[in-house]
Amino acid sequence: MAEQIVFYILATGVLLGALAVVVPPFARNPLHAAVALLTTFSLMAGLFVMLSAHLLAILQIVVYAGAVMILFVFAIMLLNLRKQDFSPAKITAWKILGAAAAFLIATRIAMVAGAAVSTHTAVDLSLEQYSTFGSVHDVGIALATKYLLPFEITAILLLVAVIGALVVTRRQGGLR
Amino acid sequence: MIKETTIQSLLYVIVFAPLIGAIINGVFPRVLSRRAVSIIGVGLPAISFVATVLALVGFLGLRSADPTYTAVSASLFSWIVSGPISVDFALWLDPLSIVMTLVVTGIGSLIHLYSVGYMHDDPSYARYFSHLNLFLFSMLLLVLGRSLLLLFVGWEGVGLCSYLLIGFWFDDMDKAIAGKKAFIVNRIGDFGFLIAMFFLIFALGGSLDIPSLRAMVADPTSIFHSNTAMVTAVTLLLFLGATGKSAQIPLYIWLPDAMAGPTPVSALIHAATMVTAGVYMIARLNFLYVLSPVSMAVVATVGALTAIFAASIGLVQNDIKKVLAYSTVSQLGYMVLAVGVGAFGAGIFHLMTHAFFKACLFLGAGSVIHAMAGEQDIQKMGGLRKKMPITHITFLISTMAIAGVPLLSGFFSKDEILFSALALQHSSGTVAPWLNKLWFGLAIGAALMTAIYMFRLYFLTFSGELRSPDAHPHESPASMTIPLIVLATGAALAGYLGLPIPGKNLLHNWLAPVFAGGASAINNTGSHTLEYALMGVSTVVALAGIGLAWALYRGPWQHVPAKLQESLAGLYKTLVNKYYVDEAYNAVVVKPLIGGSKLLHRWVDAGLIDGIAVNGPAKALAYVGRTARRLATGDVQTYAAIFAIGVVLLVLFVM
Amino acid sequence: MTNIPLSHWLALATALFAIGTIGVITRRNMLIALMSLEIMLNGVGLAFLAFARFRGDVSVHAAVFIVMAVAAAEVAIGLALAIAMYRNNGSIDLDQASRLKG
Amino acid sequence: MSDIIAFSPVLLAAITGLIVMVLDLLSGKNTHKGFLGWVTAVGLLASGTAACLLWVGGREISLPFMVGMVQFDTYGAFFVTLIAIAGAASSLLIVDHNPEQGIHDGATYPLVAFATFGAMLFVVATDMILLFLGLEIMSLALYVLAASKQTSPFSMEAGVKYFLLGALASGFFLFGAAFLYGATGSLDFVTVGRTIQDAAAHGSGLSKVALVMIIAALGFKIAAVPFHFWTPDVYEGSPTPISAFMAGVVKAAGFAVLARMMLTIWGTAEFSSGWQSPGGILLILAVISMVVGNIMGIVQDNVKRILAYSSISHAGYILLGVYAIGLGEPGAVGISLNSGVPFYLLTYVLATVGAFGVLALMGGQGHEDMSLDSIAGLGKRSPILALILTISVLSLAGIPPLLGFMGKFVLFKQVLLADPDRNWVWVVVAVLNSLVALYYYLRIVLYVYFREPEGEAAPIIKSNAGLFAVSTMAVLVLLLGVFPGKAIDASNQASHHAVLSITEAQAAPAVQQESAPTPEPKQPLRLRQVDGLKVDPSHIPIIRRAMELKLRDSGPKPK
Repeated sequence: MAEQIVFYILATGVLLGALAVVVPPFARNPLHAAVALLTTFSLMAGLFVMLSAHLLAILQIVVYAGAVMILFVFAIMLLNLRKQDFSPAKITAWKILGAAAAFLIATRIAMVAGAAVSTHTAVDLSLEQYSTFGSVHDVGIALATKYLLPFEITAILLLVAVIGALVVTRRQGGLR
Repeated sequence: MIKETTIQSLLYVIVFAPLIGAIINGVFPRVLSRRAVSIIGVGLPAISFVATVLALVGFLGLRSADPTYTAVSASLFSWIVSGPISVDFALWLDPLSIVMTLVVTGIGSLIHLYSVGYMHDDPSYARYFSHLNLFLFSMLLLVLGRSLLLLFVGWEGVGLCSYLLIGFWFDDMDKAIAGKKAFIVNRIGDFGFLIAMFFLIFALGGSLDIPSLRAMVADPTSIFHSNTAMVTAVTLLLFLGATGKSAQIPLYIWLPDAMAGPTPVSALIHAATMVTAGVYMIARLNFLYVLSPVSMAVVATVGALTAIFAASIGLVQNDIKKVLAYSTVSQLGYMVLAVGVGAFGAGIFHLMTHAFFKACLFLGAGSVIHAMAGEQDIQKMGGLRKKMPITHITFLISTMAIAGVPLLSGFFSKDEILFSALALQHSSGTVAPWLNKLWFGLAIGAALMTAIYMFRLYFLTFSGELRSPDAHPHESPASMTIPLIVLATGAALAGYLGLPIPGKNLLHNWLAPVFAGGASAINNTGSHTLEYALMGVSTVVALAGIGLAWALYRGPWQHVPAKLQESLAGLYKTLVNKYYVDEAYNAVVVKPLIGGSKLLHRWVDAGLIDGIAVNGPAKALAYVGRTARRLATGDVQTYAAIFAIGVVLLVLFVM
Repeated sequence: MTNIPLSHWLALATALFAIGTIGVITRRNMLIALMSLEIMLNGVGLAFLAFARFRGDVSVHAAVFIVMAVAAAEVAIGLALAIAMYRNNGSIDLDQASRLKG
Repeated sequence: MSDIIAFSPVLLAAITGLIVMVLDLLSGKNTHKGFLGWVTAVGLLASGTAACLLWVGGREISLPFMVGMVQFDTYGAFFVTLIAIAGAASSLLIVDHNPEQGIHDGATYPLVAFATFGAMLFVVATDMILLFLGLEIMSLALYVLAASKQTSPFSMEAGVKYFLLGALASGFFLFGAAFLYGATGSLDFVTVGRTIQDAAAHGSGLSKVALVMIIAALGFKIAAVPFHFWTPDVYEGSPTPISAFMAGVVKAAGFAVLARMMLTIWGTAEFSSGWQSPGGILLILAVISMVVGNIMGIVQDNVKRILAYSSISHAGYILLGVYAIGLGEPGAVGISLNSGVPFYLLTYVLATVGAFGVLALMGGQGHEDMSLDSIAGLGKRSPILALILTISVLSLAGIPPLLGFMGKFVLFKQVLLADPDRNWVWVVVAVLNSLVALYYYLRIVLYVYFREPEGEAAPIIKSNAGLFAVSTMAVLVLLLGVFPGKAIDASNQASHHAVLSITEAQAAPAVQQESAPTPEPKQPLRLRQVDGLKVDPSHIPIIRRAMELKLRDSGPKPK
């Protein structure tokens, strides 16, 4: 029972945070949106813990709440946006239709998927398993064996991102 | 004695010599001197012609050694092997393709020679010859291709070259548009051709290789004999291709516009060779066509209607090339009528004689236009008889030939078609018997009109006095008159290849092996007495037409045309405007297409709201108008929204 | 231990995904659109982890880890583009990026 | 070691990227960076050659120690080669285009190389995550490349648009992958396919969600309607060599993956039965893509946009091919990819890269506008470029004897062959569409040859590298059009391996481990299921899980 309560609290928090990012009145200011996003990310880490994804919960904090948020905040500071940088809010029919479509997708998928998995129950992990499931050890083994190749290739992805970011933001000249 | 292997090598020479010319002149247009361009441009087609003659001699030798000998096949390489389809890049020389090749290379070479004089001052001299040679190559591929696919390659190739050459003087936008029109109309036909090939393979399990296909069809237990509906569909789709290429109703509209190109091009492509491709294709597939009486009847009817329809338009045209263009459409109608009634030999015969006299007429017209410094309106000509004696004589001979004056080539070939229209019937006899009379009636009517409009053209151009005082006409140079003389000779004499004497008809005997399969399905209900009687009739018709033309344009009734024009103003206007066919096409096909695309464009651009706004209340209208402008795509988030809408549609659709 | 049914987890993940999508569609501020993208990817990660837990399959955690790296790289490029756009346009208003159209 | 050899074509592309990056840094700030283009091209071609060599060697090598994440077979080799050619051509086009356009950056080349690498990885990967990585490497590099002309608001806008929509599509892809995992318990799509095709999971809600999401995401990459909106804008705004890259490489890679995933995962006999089957969806997308692409193409005035809409309509034709699955080898169980599809992609890529390539060589002195008017009179100003453009465009239109005609012929023929009774309708629709398309292709030719420029004509760039690239494309279009035999053969072989078979894998005796690759018989190349070939102790639970869930008694027993 306690678990359910925690889940619903966290879920509500996550959703509210996400909505705060997206729904205009709460997030005129990008900085406010960033704070809301930070909330979402952090609460999400809690949900990860509930799913026994301990390592990822930590990474969620480190990568998202840490690195990604810092990037956002940097960008916000760098651009120093003011309100007049934006034309008056436009709510177009396409956007409404698109948002409605996204909403429809979500409800439909939730219904279909919910029906499809209604009989699924979580695998019962033994106590021993439970203590290691989602730990650095387990995930590390997966990364070093099955996911070795993607893990290595992630390096190239990051390299591309670095070069790309430099290329896009440099003012003139070469890579330096 | 020329060996079979030699003929095979000659085949390659025939086909590829013009290609080499096209490449040389196309790649080094600025390096070569004008003289070199002419030598290459004319020389290589001439080589091709000589090789054809040699191949003919060799073929005759082989045939005399072995009377059952039918064809030489030369396979270059295996072209496509994919699934059940295997097509060789192979050439195929049989009596029919020999006739066609001789016409193409022979008349082609003459017209190349003529072009040396005609195009002499053109800045894009090399490009012209390059395109013309490329055309010859494509045409030879069409004629000599052993498989339908190779034939189709040639078929599209000639269309492309035609497009390039019609638009040759592209400084004039109308001409470029005429080229495009030709290409697109042709493509409608090609669509039929392509679909027909697919049906042939998949619905009938046929082969694209023509000899194999023929062998398959010869088997009376094959699906071709049981599934007549599909055979009809295939043949009609192929005929759609033919109506495009051979300018038949309803796709003839491109040919008159195609006269925008240089006159030698009109002579070669739009009179002598390319436009006959449809007739050739039907004759080539005669064994398939005779399986479907319905298709045959459709072919013949379309041909007969085209013949009279175009002839009636030709009566009132004033542009010298337009008259000849409609005349070509009309004569092509005759050929299609011939193959439609099963007189394949007669169709090819008329194709050949027509190639001579129509090429000669076009070149003569070119000579006239050249002499009149570009003037094409026959109302402003006249009296050229004295100024241009050679052009005059050759033009007159060809005019008489096309009008059907006895003993000239057109007389024999046209007569055979008239006779066939009346006397030949499909053996299954499923189609109404009165059709024969209809075809005959239309054809004879067209013959009368032909005589009238051709001699109207002749009288207005060559006799009387010159009606534009500023012009200083002069005879053309030798490179132009020599082809005229050769062609006029041909126009006079080619008919003797097909004299209507039983057993002595050289052309029929020659082509007999090709049409053997098809001929068996055709009954001849006429007699030779009938044939000779018809000759009398058509002589009378031709002479009556000539007499009428003389009376109306040179003789005592000269005031009548103007009066007729007045009293029959409606009809006259309809004719001058070519029955408003172009306008109808515009209204029915082109406008809706463009309109539809514009509509869609606007719809996507401006969004659904725009449409609602039209009827919405005023206030909403103002708001929505702004919204709609903002909605004009280009906005990335609109795209994202549409992406999501697309996904939701899929989601709702699938789940 | 996990008494919350899988369908709840999926509903939450889908909801996050949808909120993110709506954000991308509606928010003109490119930074916020980027944040919305992150919310979408978080939803995906949650779905992955929920399935992993219910199947008792830990190896997918490694996949989610890699997805996180990708998300970070995407943000880096996105922010770089936002900055470049700002320099170029003086604005990161997505509505203004609509010169190309038709 | 054998694994490295098998992976070498893809690795070579990555190594090329690294080398070019280092060379860029070493060569100093003010040097002309054009030579990097040649290095990139050579490196990518080496990668293509390696793919061909592996293929000719008849080796079908899978990668045990990479736990079955990569499958390098004839299908992979075909597309890796194609991608390498298109990538090399694009990098050569950049050589003189960029300086003329004022894009001074050596970093363009490594990005092109890495994008090519990503595309290759995308094609050969058989694991969702690796596949996704390939997709992202390719896309991230392209977002940047699209925006690489920083002085141009158009280029910037193209980059932003492509990024935002691409990231959205990536999100959808991942979401689909997550649900696929949920439905099957695996990310390796051979296993996924095996599980889904099991009656219990087939058509389950989860896999349907995944189907839709993945079709949408890949539909975005291949520019199928209604996921196509970015295409014209991005093609128009990006520097033209990059447009060539997108139209060539991205489309080829996207289709390679779409076809393989669709058929491997959902490829049962019911694949294209009825509208709601996976094939049915592809068919719907195919038809609307053709129609919308062609109709919108008619009203455009910008050549790059025309080509973009043309690429959309081509996506329609190819989707039709994917929908009409082949009959497979005689006696084989299951289905195979329509063998016209790889060949058609080949014809499309060569022609479209050629066409964009010519446009790239018309952007001298910073000229950006590629309206029809600005290419008017090209026939007089540069006959050779005009000829190449004409050949490419006519090939796209499907005029024989150019390659494009062969592509259409073989593709439509195969579509008919798959189901003559029903598919003839779609073939007729497609042929009619290609007829409509002729209108705008001819407009290009019309302007090139038959019109004088009214405004400012696009200045032509004198570029040996670019000319070499585009003339190679044109020559290939001509030559392969006349001698398509080998290419069709290759396409046939490739398509036989498009569907990663599962039945044979189950029948195959389990596992030789590190043994040297014995040269396998060339015909037929067998497909091996490699998941779990070399079993690491830590995998046992994973594998057992998968077995218990779906394999029951038929799978290879874990040790």
